[in-house]
Amino acid sequence: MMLHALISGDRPRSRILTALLLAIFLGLLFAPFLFPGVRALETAARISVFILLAASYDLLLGYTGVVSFAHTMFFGMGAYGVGLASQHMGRGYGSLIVGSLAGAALAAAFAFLIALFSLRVRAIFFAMITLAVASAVAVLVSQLSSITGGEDGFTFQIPRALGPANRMGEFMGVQITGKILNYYVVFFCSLILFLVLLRIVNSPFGRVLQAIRENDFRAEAIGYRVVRYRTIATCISAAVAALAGSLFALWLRYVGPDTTLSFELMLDLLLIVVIGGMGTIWGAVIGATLMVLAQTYLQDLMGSAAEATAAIPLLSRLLDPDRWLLWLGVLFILSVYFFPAGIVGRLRAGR
Amino acid sequence: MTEVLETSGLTVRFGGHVAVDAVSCAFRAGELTAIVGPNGAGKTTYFNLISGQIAASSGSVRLMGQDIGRLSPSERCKRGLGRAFQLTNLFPGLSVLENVRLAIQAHRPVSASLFSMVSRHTGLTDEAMAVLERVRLATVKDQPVSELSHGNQRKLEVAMLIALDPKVYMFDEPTAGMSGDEAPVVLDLIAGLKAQTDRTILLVEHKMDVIRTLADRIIVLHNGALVADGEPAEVIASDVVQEAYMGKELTDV
Amino acid sequence: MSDPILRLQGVHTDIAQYHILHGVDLEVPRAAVTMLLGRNGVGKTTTLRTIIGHWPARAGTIIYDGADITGVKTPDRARAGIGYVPEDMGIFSDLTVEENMTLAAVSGPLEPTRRDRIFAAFPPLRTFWTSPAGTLSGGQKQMLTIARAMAEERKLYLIDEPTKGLAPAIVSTMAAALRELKTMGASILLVEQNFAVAKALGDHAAVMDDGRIVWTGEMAELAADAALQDRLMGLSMEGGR
Amino acid sequence: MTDAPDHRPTMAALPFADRLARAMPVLLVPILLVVGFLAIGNPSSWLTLTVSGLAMGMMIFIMASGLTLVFGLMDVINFGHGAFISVGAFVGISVVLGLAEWAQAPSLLLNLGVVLLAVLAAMAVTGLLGWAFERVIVKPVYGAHLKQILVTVGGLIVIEQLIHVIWGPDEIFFARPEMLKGAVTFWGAALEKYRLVAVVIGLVLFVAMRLVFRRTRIGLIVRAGVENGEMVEALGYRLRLVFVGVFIAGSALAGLGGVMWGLYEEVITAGMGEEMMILVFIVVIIGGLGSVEGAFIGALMVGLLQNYIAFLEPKLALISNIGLMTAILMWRPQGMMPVVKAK
Repeated sequence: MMLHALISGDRPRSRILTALLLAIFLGLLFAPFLFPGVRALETAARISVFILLAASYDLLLGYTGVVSFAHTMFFGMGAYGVGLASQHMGRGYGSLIVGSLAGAALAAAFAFLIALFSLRVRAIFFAMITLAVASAVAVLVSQLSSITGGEDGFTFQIPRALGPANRMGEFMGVQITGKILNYYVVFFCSLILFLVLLRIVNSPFGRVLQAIRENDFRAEAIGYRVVRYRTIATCISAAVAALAGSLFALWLRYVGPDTTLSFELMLDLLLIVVIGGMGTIWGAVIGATLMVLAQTYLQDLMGSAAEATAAIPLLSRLLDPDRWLLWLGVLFILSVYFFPAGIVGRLRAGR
Repeated sequence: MTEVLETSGLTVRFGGHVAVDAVSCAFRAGELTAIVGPNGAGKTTYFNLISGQIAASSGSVRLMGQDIGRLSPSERCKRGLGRAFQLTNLFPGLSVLENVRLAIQAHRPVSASLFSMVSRHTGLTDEAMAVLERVRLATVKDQPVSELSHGNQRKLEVAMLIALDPKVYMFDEPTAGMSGDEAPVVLDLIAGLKAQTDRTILLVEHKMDVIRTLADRIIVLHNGALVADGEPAEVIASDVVQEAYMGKELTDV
Repeated sequence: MSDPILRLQGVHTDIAQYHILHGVDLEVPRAAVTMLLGRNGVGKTTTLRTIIGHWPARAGTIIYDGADITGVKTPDRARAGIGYVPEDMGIFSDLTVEENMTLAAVSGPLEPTRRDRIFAAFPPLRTFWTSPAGTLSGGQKQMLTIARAMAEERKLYLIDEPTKGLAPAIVSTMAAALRELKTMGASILLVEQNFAVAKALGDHAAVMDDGRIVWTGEMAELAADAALQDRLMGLSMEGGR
Repeated sequence: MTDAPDHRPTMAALPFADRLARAMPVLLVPILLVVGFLAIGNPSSWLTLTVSGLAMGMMIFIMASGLTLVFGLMDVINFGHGAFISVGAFVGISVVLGLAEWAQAPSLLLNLGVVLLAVLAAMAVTGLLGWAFERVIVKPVYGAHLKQILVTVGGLIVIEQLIHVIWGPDEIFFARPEMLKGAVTFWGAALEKYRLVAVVIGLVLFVAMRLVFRRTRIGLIVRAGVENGEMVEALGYRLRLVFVGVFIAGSALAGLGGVMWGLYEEVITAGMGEEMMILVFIVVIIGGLGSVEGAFIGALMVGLLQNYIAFLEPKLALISNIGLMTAILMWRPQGMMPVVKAK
């Protein structure tokens, strides 16, 4: 019953899916103990953040039917918020909180303005305008290097308790450091925000969003102010993306355009949501986990494959680890055509 | 009897074409008014003007004495104008129950509730089920609308309107495209609504037998203008209606 | 009706999930006006759109001029000699009247004799020859649609409610033009709500109800029988002429 | 019959305000030129900036025209359009680099020959690619905007990655052909030769496009198809063929724009098309989706404004386009010359 409330009654509705989700949850929960090593923890933290980021994007793309290319811009706002606050206010929890909240507020305000201009005309405007605005902001950030550190970004300090230097003894044979503590901050914050999103999509408000996605004309005719609902969804989605950005910055202790603002990141996000399954928050979990794992480990595999085929000119280039986006792009196109409901939709249909 | 809905001098032009031409008409509570006229007479456009899908060039629409001519469709609906569409216009990917529940929650603050679970609002679900029972769709409540038969979609269309519980019901050819045995179900539903005496019902319909049995009053639109208004029998017999429907004799061709 | 220009056999058409035509059987004789009548929403427009190919027929066959065109695409049906005047007129309002006419003459430049005949039938088109069609009045636009159909020799015309929403005087002009089209030897399938026009123009009539043809015969026969009209169309009301 | 035939002309003369509102977008470019002149004050600087602004605007227009037309005709928005820009640049520049001897020879004829070959190669390849793209990527998703956006973005990713596979991961620097280097002085203003060439090519192309649209049957079909494609088919034209033709032509123009932009910047990257797409989208939005004339005016405004602002207030140049877009959308939410669909 308690669990039912936690997941807002939105069951995975497929045995395999349930098993996968449970495995991901437990894997992340016990990551420091199950998979020791810096790289594994790095991957786990990244997965946590990207699940949240993808879920917030799905609120817009899958549930409201609005395509945005500015989601990483909001992500970046949260990250830079924490980074700049920590830099200027000094290391401390206050900086983290102020930075996160300021980032989220700025993101929501920006989302509101963009929505104001584009959503009342046609949905396709929104996609084009967000693309334009996001790229302008990305350029602005790399140009204003005195504030943002430009292309290189900047590192900053977080509370000592969360740093690797803080050693708190051993547990289950694993040395507990501030880094692990930091991981759990990231993990639990992501988890809580994820559950909040899950609740939102299963609330009366969330149903209205789905109705608008299905038939905005009729939604308006039965008394829903479509633009208002779309705008609110855009703002919530942007604010949560910013908070995900804050968590990411906290984990990396660094912000820079490549890790938070780049168009490549935006494409990754699109791939995560579409391949995982649009219109179901669980899709974000599956998609993000797969994506990050692939990014981290598949590239190694491709690297060795490229070496093995080094003699064959074109093939080795196609298998170059840097070209993995090529294969993902192909997978993405196929997925839009043949599995528009993504992995989750596939699993549910095959139940 | 009070006038619930009133249009005065309502006009809309598209380019040079006057689609609705200074229509002044009042609709009273408890009355079912049939709106008839040949194709292209401006009936659906008149509906669109009242429910706000298109903006009038001039004239006013008043609901319960208040001017609603500048409000958005959603705002007009909130104030009590319920509209069903000629072509079925539902939320195809959502379930039947969800469609009706969305209509029920439309005018309640609960729609803005972000952090409560839909399944906890059992009151809404019960109300939706009651409406579905009434239109005999309860057995298909969990089906996605896109999988319903055409007849059931038309019924759901009526159910959405009942769920909105408006002061004014506007039906635009509710039996269009229905087979002979499906239509009576929908007409029965409308007759049932009429029995709730305080409701105002506007009905665009072509089948004269339907009009004769259901309507308290007929208004006739022709080339966008209101050309007749009165008791069904008297209007149907009038010359002006004959002419609107049959056309003038063409003496010179 | 030995060799009709058009024959529909058991045609079913769906629009999205709606099953609109439930097996239409219809023959359109050559060099005559066939009226397609019936209440609103019985499938008259859908029938025309199925014939020109805007909606595909799910079942049944469409034989035009001796050939099965059921699977043929719209442009090829048009090039085979079917002219279509839709209910919404379908004029190109950004283009001038002249450009509309140029486009309508598919196989080559508009012949001067044809143009003059069109000008004679519809004088306003000469006046507004170089104006954007969008600035014409409703009646003038309707003239343009008929004129466009006349821009080129077509064997069969499908015309959807050409007098809809027009003032009585223009209705007469339109009827005269259609009559001229007929004297030029064309076959016409005409959807019309104005029964007087139908009576004045039609040679044959087919009445539809609920996606089927329920009656076919001579127009004169239908026009003379008020009870039949009432039964078929519910058009003629008590006290009708 | 009693009624007089209603054959009187019914076209009312438009009130002055309406006519002004209609002409307004056309007046914006001259207004911008004048305002720029007043703000800059120095005639020779103004002339230099204007030429480079016009050159930039023309190149953006070349890239944008195909995109907006494809949208107008078939309601398809191609987010992968930028990939054609990059491909065009890489193909064209490869030709220039392959014919380095001709390109670096001090002969105008040889230089122009190289450029012409580069342009032809680029347009041929991107045209062909556009044809394949339409068949494989776009055709299955007509009428579904969401899927169109997703799938064409997928196409963009794949083509960009393929550029890396073929030409390697790094950017390519190169020099313009000899005779296109340097500047001419005119009224004390230094005007880069290449920019003048770009302006001329852009103008010629625009005039040619207009002629095609206004004077030829195919142009009429396209214009009519933008308004009501179904009726065009009912008259007997195979709109599908016309559309594929426009898609190919639009892709080829993107390729042409890519070569021109590459020669302008003297460096090409796989991501350049993606960057240009931002400007292209802004231009298409402010022009009004589907309007070629709107895109032309929008492109010139973006080019001029960016150059003027870069001179007046460099920090603002980055956001000048966003500002312009915001201003236009506040004035006309659908863009300057929105295309009205009949349906």
